[in-house]
Amino acid sequence: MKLDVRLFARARDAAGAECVTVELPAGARVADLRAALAVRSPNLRALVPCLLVAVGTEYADDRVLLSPNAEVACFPPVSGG
Amino acid sequence: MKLDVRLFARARDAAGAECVTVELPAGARVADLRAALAVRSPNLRALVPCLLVAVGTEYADDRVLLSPNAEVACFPPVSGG
Amino acid sequence: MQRLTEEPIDYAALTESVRSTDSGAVVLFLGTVREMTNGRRTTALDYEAFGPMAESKLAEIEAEARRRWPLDRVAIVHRLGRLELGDVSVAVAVSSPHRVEAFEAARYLIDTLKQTVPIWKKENWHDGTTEWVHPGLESSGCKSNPLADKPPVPPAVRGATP
Amino acid sequence: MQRLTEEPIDYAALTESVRSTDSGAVVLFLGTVREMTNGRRTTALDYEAFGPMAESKLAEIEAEARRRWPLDRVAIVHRLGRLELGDVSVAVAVSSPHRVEAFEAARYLIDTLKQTVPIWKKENWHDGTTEWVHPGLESSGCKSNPLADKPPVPPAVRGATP
Repeated sequence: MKLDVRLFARARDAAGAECVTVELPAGARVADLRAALAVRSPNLRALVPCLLVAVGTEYADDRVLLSPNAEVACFPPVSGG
Repeated sequence: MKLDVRLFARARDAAGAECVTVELPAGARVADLRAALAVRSPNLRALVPCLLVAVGTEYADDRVLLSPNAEVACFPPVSGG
Repeated sequence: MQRLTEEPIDYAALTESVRSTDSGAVVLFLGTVREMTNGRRTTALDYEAFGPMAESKLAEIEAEARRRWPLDRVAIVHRLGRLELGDVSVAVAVSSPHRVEAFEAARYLIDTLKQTVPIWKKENWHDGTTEWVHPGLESSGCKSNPLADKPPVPPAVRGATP
Repeated sequence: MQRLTEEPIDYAALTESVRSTDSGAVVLFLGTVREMTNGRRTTALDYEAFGPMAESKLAEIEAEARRRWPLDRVAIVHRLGRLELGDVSVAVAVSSPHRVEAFEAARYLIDTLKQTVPIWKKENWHDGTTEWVHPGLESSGCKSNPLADKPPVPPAVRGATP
């Protein structure tokens, strides 16, 4: 399946794109997404271990299963306020 | 010596006056003022033990010595805010 | 800055007065006239103060707050006279570089104000009766006096005169 | 009420919106753009958000605050885009019958917002360089990921879905 991944803040700047598409096997989990992202965008590799992953509007840990229509976003730690 | 004592809130209402004058011997302390106040204004008697006493703009406990020109105020516990 | 006023408190102007580019945080506290207290309905409050002492005590608690926390600006205004439901009776505004200090100082200032500054409120109950509010004082008198057996300066502001 | 906006925050209107005769206390917190951070001079901040998730998380933390304290009204606004020195980046206003709850809830809301709501700021330093602020992330990467080994909902908002 193909997933569009939205990127924010330093992750977007490092990837040079607001959104990247990664190819994942059916049954992939968030951990697989991280690995695919590092391959897809080498400039993100250093950031990937510390990116937060959201599916829809919820944080998702590495064990969360990804569906083909998942809306996925990745970003470094937040700093609002 | 004669001291004018300013009263506030329920103490003023109980005494029926914003200010009462009490006669005290030289060397009198705040404790003596309390006693004199209860005699001078019987309606204050129930309140006297719990009045706060200020000399100038500072709280004064029962041991504080009163000078003839002391500016004295007596009032029940505060409730601002 | 501390002030007593008979006019409505312009808390927005007060808040503006503590903002600065040295601060990352502003905390504003407003006391407002609540309708219900322990199941009884209020229609208005009357506030009175022993003015000179109240201003002196407000200056002391600001000085003590500044000793305890690295504050930027502080502004405290207490209103006196007749206040209707919802009116602002007191406003405390504090700014500081970081938020923890602004929160702690604002809390300290209003807590200490309520304990030590000679201001009193009178309830005007909906049933037509009125009642001075004197915490710890029962209608029959009081059991203990916080000053009689203690040093002249109440504990909460003792640190103000080291 | 929670909102993201590109416009200056009208914190006075926000504060008015939480006042009510059911409340005796209002606490307002403002985050403002500070000039100096760890000895470095800022000229401006750029804020961006993952909008739909940020709004959802703001609603969650308001709901959690209401579960923890008996609050009357709550209003949270975060500004996005370019902010100059002294500008208000975030405003949190809370009212409650008594002051302790208003203070604690306002503190909880801003603390939790800073930990869990997907908003980021970029420093525009006086020396012309820019830098995204990502707490815990060093330039070389990060040592540990707060999400990788934990349940999907960060600890600070777990209680929001009991």
